[in-house]
Amino acid sequence: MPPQEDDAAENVRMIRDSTRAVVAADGDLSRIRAQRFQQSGFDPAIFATMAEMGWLTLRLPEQAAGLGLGMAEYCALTEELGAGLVPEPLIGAALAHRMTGADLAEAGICVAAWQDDANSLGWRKLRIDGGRITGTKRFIPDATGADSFAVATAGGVAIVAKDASGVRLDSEWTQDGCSLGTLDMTGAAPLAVHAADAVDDALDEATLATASYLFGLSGRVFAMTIDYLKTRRQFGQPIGSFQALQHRATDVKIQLELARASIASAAATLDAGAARAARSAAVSRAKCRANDTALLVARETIQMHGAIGFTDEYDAGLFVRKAMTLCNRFGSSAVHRRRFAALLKEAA
Amino acid sequence: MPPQEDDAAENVRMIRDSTRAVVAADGDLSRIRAQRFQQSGFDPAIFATMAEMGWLTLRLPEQAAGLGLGMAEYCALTEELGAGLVPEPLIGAALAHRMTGADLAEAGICVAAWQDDANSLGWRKLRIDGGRITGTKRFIPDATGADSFAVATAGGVAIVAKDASGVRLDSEWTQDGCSLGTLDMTGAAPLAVHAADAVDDALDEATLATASYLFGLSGRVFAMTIDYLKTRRQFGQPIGSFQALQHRATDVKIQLELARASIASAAATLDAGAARAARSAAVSRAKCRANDTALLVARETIQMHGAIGFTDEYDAGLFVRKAMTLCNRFGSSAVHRRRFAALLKEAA
Amino acid sequence: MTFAPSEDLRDMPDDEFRMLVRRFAEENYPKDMPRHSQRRLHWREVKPWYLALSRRGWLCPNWPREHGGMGLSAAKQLIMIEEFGRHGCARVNDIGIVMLGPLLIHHGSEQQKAHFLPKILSGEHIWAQGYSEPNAGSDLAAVRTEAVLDGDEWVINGQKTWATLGNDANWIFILARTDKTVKKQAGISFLLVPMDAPGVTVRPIENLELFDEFSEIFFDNVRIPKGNLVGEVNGGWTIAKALLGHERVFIGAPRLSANALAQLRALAERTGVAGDPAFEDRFVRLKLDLDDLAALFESYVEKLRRGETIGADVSILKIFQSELFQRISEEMLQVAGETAGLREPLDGDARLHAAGAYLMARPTTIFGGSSEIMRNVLAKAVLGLPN
Amino acid sequence: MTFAPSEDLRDMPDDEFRMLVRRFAEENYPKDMPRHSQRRLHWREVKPWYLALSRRGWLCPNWPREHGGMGLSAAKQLIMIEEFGRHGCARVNDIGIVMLGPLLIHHGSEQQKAHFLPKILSGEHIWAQGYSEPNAGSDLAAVRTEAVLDGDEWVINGQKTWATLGNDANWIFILARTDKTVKKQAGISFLLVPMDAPGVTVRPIENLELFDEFSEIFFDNVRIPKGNLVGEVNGGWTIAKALLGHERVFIGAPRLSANALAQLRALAERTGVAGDPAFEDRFVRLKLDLDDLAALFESYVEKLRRGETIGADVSILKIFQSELFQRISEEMLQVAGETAGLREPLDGDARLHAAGAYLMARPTTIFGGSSEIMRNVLAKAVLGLPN
Repeated sequence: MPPQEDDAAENVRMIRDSTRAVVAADGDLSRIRAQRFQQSGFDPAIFATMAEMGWLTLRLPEQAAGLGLGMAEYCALTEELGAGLVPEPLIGAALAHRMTGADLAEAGICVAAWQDDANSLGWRKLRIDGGRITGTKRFIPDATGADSFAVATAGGVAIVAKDASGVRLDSEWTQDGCSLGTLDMTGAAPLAVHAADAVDDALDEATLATASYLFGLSGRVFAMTIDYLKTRRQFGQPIGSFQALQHRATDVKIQLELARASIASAAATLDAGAARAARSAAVSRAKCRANDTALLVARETIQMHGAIGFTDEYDAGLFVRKAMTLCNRFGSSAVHRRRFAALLKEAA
Repeated sequence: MPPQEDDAAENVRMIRDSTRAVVAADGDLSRIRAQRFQQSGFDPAIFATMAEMGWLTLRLPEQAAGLGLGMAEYCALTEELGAGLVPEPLIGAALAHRMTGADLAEAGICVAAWQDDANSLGWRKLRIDGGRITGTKRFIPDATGADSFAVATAGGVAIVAKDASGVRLDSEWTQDGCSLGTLDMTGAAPLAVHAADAVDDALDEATLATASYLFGLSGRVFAMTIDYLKTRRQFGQPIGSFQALQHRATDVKIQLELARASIASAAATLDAGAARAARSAAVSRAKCRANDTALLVARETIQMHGAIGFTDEYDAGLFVRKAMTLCNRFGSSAVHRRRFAALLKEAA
Repeated sequence: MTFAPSEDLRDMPDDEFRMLVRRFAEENYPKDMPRHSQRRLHWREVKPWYLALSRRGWLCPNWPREHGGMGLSAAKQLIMIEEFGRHGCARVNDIGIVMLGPLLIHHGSEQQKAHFLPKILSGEHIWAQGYSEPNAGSDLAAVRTEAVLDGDEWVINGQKTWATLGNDANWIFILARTDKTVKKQAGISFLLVPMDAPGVTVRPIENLELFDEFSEIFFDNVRIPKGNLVGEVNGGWTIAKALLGHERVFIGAPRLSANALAQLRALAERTGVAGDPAFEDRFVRLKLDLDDLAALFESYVEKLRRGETIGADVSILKIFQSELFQRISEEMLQVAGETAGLREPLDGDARLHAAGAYLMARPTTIFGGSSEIMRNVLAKAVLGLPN
Repeated sequence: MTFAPSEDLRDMPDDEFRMLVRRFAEENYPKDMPRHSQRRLHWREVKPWYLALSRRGWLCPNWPREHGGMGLSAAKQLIMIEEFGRHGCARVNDIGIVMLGPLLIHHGSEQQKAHFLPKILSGEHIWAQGYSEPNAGSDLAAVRTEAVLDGDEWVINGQKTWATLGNDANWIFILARTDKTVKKQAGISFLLVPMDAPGVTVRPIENLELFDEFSEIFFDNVRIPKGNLVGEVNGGWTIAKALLGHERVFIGAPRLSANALAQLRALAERTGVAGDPAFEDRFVRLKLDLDDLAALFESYVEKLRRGETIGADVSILKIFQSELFQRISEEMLQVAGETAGLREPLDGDARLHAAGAYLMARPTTIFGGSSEIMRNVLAKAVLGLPN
């Protein structure tokens, strides 16, 4: 094994271990459950812990005070967070840092506000005119708990404070107990403006990290379902002994393994510095697989659990609701199939 | 029960019984097997029997020497023929009669030649210029055994003799042991020309009859598969006791019942004289269901039989090959979904 | 509380009847009650509509006229379902109407009929069903709740679960084990229990729609009169299993899927996905499925009209309807894009609620006979496959 | 007939090796042999290519060098498969190469190795596999073909079936029952039988491609020397079950699906369906499946490169590959329109043959472990679900 590979594998192991700081090792989800629909939907203290571990800047190079980690490590991190359903907005905050390339510590909790419309990956609609921004950014996860936003515009990435004049934030609850914000700006003056060169790359990385979060939660709830199949008895035998359920469980496992391979190969493609089209295609492919797998897992989780799977007090539902909330974030499968097809055509 | 309903049910019963003349009651397929890839692919003597029973003109009114039967009866007939895999070109010959509204006895075995292109239901490309036709009709089932063709053109339905001057027929074998012809005409002089007013209706009816033929063969081979599941033993028990196969067999049964209902409701829509768009939509819907069901049945037939299902000497394969050959005749599911969608939009 | 016997509508032509029902709904469905609600309503919310139906004598279309029902054919019952659905009328607490009433009419004593049926008609008794237990879900005959005869009273101990709107009910019928020495189906009795009896505790369970649709109900030395037994001692399983044919048809009616498909269309228009050819192709597939389901459903209704008996194959309707509903709701999630996970409907329009539809579609393949159990039954009873 | 030991290519860089293989195929694959054939070729057709490989010493990349093989890593073996596939080289009669050779190398006596291995390398012995029987398909251990020791000879009676290209073979290895008193896996022995022995009869079976790919083979008092037993008496099951890890990887290689997808594209262009957005969306789904399969396949190859052992989960590759191949071939039927059922390829172009692809894809989910058996194994061995 070449030494670099050794290093990467070691980094991945270390970052997985480090998530023990925020993910209960025994799979306990009482904090997650209690957090739902409360205040901002996440815990600022835990977010602060994440920041202290350097995760917000893990994709920035060491010379920019980042951790200089690759996508393999980032995906390992979000996979663990997904398995633990950690609600703190790491991906949104890391995206803000990656888009700007800057240390945003002075902006408080700063999350990315990039999206212009539903069902599109577009982010270039707004402009900065005379140092001020007017317009709307939508679908901003966990906006209520943020102090500022990294607003992607055609003229650069602007850091806009939530309490700045001309800024108005509306927010709605999502099924997972977190929220989505809409940021209306009318002549808002940014705290700072950074070049927008990195936005496309940063979005691809956040998309892949989200795919890995989905994969993490899918794997965890599938394991819960398998446990249930082994223990729940009907007609005098464990229901996991019924062949129809065995075959369906196997079909889920197949999709999970495809998702694992798809995400790993996309991470490797990004880490190898492949061409832009190849990188985006790999990310779209991984997001499609992660989305579809998460929804398959969600469906089978409820069905295989039966009535108890449809109760809110049983933990499996927490995973289902997270899957519903995340499956279209950074693009639904339809959006990513379209992008993949366009890239395929380009390449032909 | 109103008296008309009684009559229709009685007609359907009678026509089903009458198919015993050409379908072996015990399901024996040795004639069907022996016929494959021989001469024209069908038996002219059996075709003559069908003609004698009046089936070729069953859709013509009694005053035009037809049987005056409805689509419920026609579908019952083709369903039985499908269950027996009868290869004689009843649908093509009945279509020729229905398109022209005429008694074509003098034209010998006359089958319809309507199709201009693959993946389209179009039939209006050719014209009759100065009483002569130049151009090509494609995908003519069982053309080699025919004496003449009812050629649908924008200028009328022309009866063209196979041995007429300027007529050239090419033919290829199909998987079911029958053939598809290509008719090239260069200044061919028709024996007669009839108005083309009935072509669209006639094509809808032939499409629905084909759907019912597919349904008949699907039901028959599914019954064979169920029998096999009950008798074939592996691991000390009948394979039909394995729950995964039971559930898949149930899924096939569900599609078969949908197909039955879809075809019956389409036949009723035609028999009730609904508006053209409603008639065509119902036919497209039934053809989609019959196509997809036949292919599902084909797939599961081979898989559930295992190795023996992949041998040519086992009868199940005859059904699979017929399904492959007929599933796109008078339009694939993609073609019919497109037509259905267009009609839906029109109606909205 | 009084209620009127219904006028006799059995011979009214179907079209005329439909118009009558439609007008009734328009004129009598309380203006301040929610229409087209995605979730079930509680008794406190739905009571005015229940009483309006009761006053007209229209509460129990399925009961014979001599017991205060309408005595309608399956076809006319379906018309009522369709027209009430069309107006968006809420479903009332109907377990007494649909389940217990017909069961008492067939198996109850004259005294039971005289006592209980009028109280259902008046809304005085709201019933819950106590069949499922934590360890008797799909395997319903595995009930452990026990009833022991002590003098003139049954003493009940145990736990029931998944009682729909159990926290609205003041009576519950249960299956209880009354003989542990015989095979499990043979030792079960059918009992009627007032929920205000000492020892009954109700614990509501929130479902994934964050709605307390179900309840757990605990029985701790609950004593009821001996006469609250329906049918024979240890004869409860047979009573409970006999479902009326036409109810097995209605449970597969295409209404839920049809509503969902209309919502999918509305949502696609709202999110700009409508017109995308790949979406439209998937939409047409769903529409074809819905239309074929409707055709199959009609063929069963036609059988009911002709008075034919309905076989075990009728569960095809329920399997396909519920799974189609789920597929449509899953397409809604896709189409919703970033709004898929919102807790509340888009623009406050109940039709534009992908997550709501997705969740609402989930239990349809679980309750009332899971798709797995129904496939087992079909495989054996209809296809004749071996055990 | 002579054959050369191969030059040692084990340390050649992979890229260089790939170019070498590519050039070899281009220069040595007989010009008059069919390329990209959808069906297997018979010995009489494929012999020149077999001998060309043999002469170069490249026939058995998987065998150790000391036995006349190339001793290549799994990665290099894959490169050969890929490059030969790329050129469209026909698959040779390889049961001796892939199955028997490695088995003898592990379990055969020195004498057996010395006698049989060279004859495979030279093409003198063409082997068939005699595992399946009419009543031992998925349940392979249910073999009934019997072998009884009579002096120095085994006397064999019974029937084998589904012997691939059995009518090309002059030797067959079989599983035969040698003890009926023990549980079924424990009474089976592994025997080598010359097909010209008196009492052996071969009956070819046409498959749905109308090709005599399989044979039934009958044994009627066939006598073979005692020394034709491999391993221990009654130890045959263990020998037969031990499949080499990397073969279980290769059987799930994305090649068949990749070829089929290219054919689907070509067919769609030919029939004018290409560009239809609904088709293109379905095509992209298949392409995504293929690419993810390739990624998963690569992850296993990577494990092989690192020398890791491959677990039971590797059968995921075969299940998904074969089912993807079938889905692609089913889409080809759709796209072919009215030409779907033609017996011969469109325009004489082998790539444009929907029916051929459809049929060719069928047995991939049946042979080599059916998808059902593999799902059973995965459920138990990988997911740990109970019996």
